[in-house]
Amino acid sequence: MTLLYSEVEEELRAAVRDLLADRCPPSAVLARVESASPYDADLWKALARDIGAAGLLIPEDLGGAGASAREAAVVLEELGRAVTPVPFLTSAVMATWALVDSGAGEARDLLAALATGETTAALAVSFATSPYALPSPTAGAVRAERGRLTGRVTAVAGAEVADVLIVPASGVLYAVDATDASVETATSLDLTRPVATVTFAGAPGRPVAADLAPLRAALELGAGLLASEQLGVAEWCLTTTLAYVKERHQFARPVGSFQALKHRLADLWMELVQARAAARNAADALAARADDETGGAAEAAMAVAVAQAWCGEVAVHAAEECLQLHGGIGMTWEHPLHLYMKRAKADEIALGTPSGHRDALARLAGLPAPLAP
Amino acid sequence: MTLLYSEVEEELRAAVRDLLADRCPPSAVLARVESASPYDADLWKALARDIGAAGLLIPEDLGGAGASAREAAVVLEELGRAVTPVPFLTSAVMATWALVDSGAGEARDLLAALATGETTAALAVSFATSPYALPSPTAGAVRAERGRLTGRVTAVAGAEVADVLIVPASGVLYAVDATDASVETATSLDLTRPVATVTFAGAPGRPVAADLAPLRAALELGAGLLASEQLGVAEWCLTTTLAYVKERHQFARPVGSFQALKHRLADLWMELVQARAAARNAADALAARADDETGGAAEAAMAVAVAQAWCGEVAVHAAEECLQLHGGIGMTWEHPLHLYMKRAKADEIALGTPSGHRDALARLAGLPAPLAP
Amino acid sequence: MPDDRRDLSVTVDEAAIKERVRAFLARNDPATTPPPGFLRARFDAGLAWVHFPEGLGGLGAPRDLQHVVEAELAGTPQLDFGKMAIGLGMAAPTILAFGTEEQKKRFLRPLWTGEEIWCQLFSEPGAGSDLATLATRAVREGGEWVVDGQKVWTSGAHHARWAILVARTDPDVPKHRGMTYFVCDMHAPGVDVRPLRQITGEAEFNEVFLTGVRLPDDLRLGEVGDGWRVAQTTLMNERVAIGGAPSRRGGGVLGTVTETWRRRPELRTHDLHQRLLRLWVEAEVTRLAGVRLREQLAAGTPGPEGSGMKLAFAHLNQALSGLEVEMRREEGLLYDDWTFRRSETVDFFGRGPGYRYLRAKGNSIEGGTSEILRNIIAERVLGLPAEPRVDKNVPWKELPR
Amino acid sequence: MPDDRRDLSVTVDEAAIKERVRAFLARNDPATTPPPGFLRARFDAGLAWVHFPEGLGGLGAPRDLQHVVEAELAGTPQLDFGKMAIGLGMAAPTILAFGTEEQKKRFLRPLWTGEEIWCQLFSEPGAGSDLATLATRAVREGGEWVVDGQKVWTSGAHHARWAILVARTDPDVPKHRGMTYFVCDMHAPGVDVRPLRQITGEAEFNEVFLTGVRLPDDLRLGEVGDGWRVAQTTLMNERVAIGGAPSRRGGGVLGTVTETWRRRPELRTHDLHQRLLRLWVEAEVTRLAGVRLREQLAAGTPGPEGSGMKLAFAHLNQALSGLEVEMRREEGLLYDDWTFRRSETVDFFGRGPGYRYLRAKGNSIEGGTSEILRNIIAERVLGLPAEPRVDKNVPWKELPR
Repeated sequence: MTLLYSEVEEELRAAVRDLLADRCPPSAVLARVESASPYDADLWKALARDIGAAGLLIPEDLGGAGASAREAAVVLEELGRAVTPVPFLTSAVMATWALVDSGAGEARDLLAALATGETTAALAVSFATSPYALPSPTAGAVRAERGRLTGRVTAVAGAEVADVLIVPASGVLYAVDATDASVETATSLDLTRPVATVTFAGAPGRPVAADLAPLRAALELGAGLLASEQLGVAEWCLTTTLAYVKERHQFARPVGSFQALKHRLADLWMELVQARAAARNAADALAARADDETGGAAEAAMAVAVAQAWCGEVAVHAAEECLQLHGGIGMTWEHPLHLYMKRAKADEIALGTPSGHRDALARLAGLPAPLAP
Repeated sequence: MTLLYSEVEEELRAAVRDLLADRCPPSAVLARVESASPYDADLWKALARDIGAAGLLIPEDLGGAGASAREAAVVLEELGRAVTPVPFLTSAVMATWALVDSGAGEARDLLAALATGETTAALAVSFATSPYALPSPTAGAVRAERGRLTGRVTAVAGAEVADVLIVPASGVLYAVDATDASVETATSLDLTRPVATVTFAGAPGRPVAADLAPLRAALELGAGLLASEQLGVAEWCLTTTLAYVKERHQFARPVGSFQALKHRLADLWMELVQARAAARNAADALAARADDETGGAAEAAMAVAVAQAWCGEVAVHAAEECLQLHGGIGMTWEHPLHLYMKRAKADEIALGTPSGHRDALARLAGLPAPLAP
Repeated sequence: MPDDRRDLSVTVDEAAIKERVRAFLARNDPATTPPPGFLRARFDAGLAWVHFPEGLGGLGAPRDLQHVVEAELAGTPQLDFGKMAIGLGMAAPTILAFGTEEQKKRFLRPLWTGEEIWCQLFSEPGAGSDLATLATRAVREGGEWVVDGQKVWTSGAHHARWAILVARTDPDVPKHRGMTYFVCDMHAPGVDVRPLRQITGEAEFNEVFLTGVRLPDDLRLGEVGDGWRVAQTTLMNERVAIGGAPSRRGGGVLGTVTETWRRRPELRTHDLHQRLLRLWVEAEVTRLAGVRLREQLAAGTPGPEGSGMKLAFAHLNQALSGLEVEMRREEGLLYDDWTFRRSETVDFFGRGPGYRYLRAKGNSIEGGTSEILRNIIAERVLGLPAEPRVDKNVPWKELPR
Repeated sequence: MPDDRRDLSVTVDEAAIKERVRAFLARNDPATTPPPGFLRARFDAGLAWVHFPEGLGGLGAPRDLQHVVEAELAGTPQLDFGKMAIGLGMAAPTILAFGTEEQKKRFLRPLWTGEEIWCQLFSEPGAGSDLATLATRAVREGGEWVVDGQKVWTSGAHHARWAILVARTDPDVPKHRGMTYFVCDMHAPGVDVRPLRQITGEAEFNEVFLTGVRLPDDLRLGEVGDGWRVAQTTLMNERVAIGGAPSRRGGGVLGTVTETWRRRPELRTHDLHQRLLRLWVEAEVTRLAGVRLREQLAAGTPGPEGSGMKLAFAHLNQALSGLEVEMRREEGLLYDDWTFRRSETVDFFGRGPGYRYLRAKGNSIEGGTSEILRNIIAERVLGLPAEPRVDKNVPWKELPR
């Protein structure tokens, strides 16, 4: 176990960062989010092809890179730092992991297609779903009857760029071609990762897992790695704020020389130091868990809950300080920081709120709730 | 209703403040708390005689001043500002009010004695008791059998200077002569208002109220007026800190010119502005309640809970900032500020914690708790 | 003149005002007089703002008698305070304090009736908290001033007939001494108003570009070089106008959150409950502080609590709106409308939680950032020493930027 | 010499050290050698601190091989780190960096064996965060220095044989340039140590009054006037020593609180539960940050996180101990013992919650206030500009105080 970045991880980071600097500067994201296609399909192809991002977590025998949660976390830090509108988290992490965890034949076929980046997938569950409260088999939003799926799922992330939807229905996980479902993008708080309503009206589904355990694993992995995306968002906010307050003058001084601001930024920096340690720890524990099916599960669950309980609030705090310390310019649509604030606030809800993860820790760390009165 | 101070109230404040400045400077308190008698009996006599403090809340026909909670609150602000070791809150507010609220004959006789300040009383309940959870008649710490009281009460404030103890026992309120009980002072966090363990072994009691409603009224009044004491504590802390940071130089500047400190003190000042409004509102609502037995009860309950939920934390915060901004000198026994910190922390627990009062507001303000899972 | 006024104010009491309103209503039936005419007549009767001088919409009466007028005239045509906030709250007191008699006569009546809307040209991209560093130039040419520069955060500029404007007239002296205050003609050539889109999607404010705008010298308010002092009057009135608490317990943004809390038990958690209870208490003590502040103002002992109220409101609105988005979980991922359109008001109640969350971020920036307010409290209320200044005696043109 | 050392450190690897320990143990049986003799022999064998030079308790080996020695010598007589913290953590590295060969030979061995205890005479009542403004004077008289002044917050002064001392030797130059660093003989006439009672009741620290204390010039460490630079070495080592995280999850002050939480269900409330969960998370991410920091140090890329760790610990200890007092309600009104007595250690675990609450307040003051640490992070880590300085080029004696 190490909380540092390996050399391979640093190289991966550099490659992603270079590509994003080139293809996805904040101005480009700002222009894209109001276009008809908020997700950047070309950039996603480039990430899949040049970096192998789409197949990062897919075993090598299925054409993937066979990398671990640690490497995926590094990619997410960079995607967060650039609020990149690509479906890496939703397809290459969450949907992919549900299929990897299942290991069923149909799942393996799909993984081979996902590894190249030609096919993109999404989990058809609300992005607000936490790993701790799965849809129960009987009360799920979608019903399956003889391989035909019917129902409606709201707030699905990454659905409009998915070719395949991975759908929990009647206690089983199905793959459904997106063309057989109706996907309607909702007006979303996060402009760079809008959510959609997905409706199935007797859509044909192919079973990819016999129960919902793979869904739970995918949500846990997603939650754990979301912390790295949140770290990336927070880092951009801190870095951008530091640059601004060093340059912006009021009262004939850089505003960053005013002590009240310096102290707030020092505190924020420490939150990020803690966030980086927590996010790395979650990635590391998830990577170790995958290697060791028997032990490690409790350790990973705790690491994920800690990272989510901390990093979600840190990203929001960083975005809020970024806005406040930019003053008026931070309230304008023209400055990209609102994209980060909206991402940070949506990420705080995604895959369980911080308090949902703290509640999980009450169980995991043995801090029981008050007795009922 | 007004949240301002009346002219009469300002005159009362000036009289108390003058007396305390003369008789009870911080150095005197510091010396006293380590003596055999931490309470200042002479000062208490002077307050009773010169200011009429002991009989402030006692009706005029019983020799008191017939004043209201508003005036008592002003006295408590000053006593808090000087962490004066006198039993005003415990005797002249809480024990007195239990007797006033009862109105029984025996209670009236006792009030006449209390009004002069010759006799001092205390409620024999833990100082941590909140107005929301009275000892139940059957499970109380003290049992009464044919007028004889047996049992033990811990953490009683003001007991060692009390001539008479007002004791809830078996659902009735009794007066017991302190000479018939055993009072053992405990080593207490608050050096200026130590608590004691009171033991009754078949002590003769005279019934002063047929049920515990007067106890509840006394605890509510005590809690509501404690907010004014907390305001006084907080004010001393802020004022003392301001004086210190204006005078203390580091880096060839008054430390009060450093912006990070200025901003913290500005925030603290605002907390005190809110605390003053809340404390005045509680005093005003309690005064109005006494005038209007039918309405006003819910309004007073809410005003008390708000004031306690806010002022308890403000006093602690003010003491903590006072210590931090004094640096090393604040950690020394020699500087009086620790007396304020200990008082503030003990007051936070006294008569219900801030969160206990917030829980009461959940009911009073209609903000129900989560449904049981 | 001053003596006359004092005498008048002694004679105008509540009864006199009620009598005056009765006489006015007898002459001007609100049921039959069209609103503009009714308001013009009300102004002429001295019932616009009773503390203004006679002839300028007032009676030279004590300010706190205004409520008598408002009570007596309830139900009659009223002002559109939203659009007129800057005119009434900021321009009018400044014109009264610094305008010539001609300027007062010309501007105050249509300002008060709402026939002429006002906006404010103060902030600039480079001059926010440090307003005195502003760079918009006004150069004298004969009897006119030629103005060039860029202003920002101007609400209502697209409706406005006039603006209050501060511009630099002497870059060679220290920053506070080289500014002059003008009334800017918003219809003059060279005034270009562009909507400024905000993070909420809409445009509440404008950028105003001033290019060779020519203003006659009689639109100057106060002396040349005295603009900073004149602007202080405007800004003091602005802060008084902003620091208003909801007078109802549980009102404001808190009300929308508690309503959701009560209506949607399935959203409740213990974390949210504890945070909501804390915010409820904070809102209530802030409301009480506001009640106390208004009592102090009425009792003639204005306290310094005003800046603190704005600070507290900004914090509450931000904390409550952030909590609300989180409380709604999945619904918090949605937004109601990103359309780029003009908006005249801050609609905290008609819009969704995402809008409230984003819009409330501006509460700690607009009208004085929370940082500036803390400085003001620390120095002017608590008497803490100023920080070392590096811009005091430096000519404006030599300041680092 | 430097070349020799480098060669040696290349040749000393883990295997060589293990071999050396084996040989040392063969000569000095811990079961039969009395502890002082054992430690002296260990020092002479170069196994005290392996990164120190040969002959001074070390082997000139890489610092991270120390753990090999410690593992191999587990169970043998150990140092009393509590009493020796200042000697080991602060005096030794400073003597090594700035001492003469004679000074190193004289002081390091009894320092390491614990036969001579050290204390620190830096802080003064008037010089806390701004240490460089200190006023204790040292005046040269022939081959001696005469020292007068008052020092404070000196732990262990009553045990100490020696002290590290900074004093002003030239009041006519700016403050950073007029200080000199000494080793102070705590047995010299004129050294008066008085216990300083703290808010906890006990005295962990002392005040030290220096009145005409005469120190020979060979107790000077570094050049005359170079005291600030020498002191920086001491202080950097102090901060490294303080910023240690508990390595166990849920350990430290958190452990005492969670134990009470588990043991006393009747004390639990939802408010306390939510606050405790937040603090548990904060403690855990701080622990992880500490783990990561130690990994960085071991990997040879020291990060700037050290000052942040101290900041985080102070906050955690204060929040947790405050919560604990409140959680205990009635018991929180009590205290264990106010007796004025000396205390050698901070006993966070043996004492009661009131003690923890009060003592933790010092965590954000001692060894650099949280305010100073935030300045350091802001300027040295984040590169934010310094505030305007008013004390840079002013002779010390003219500074306002």
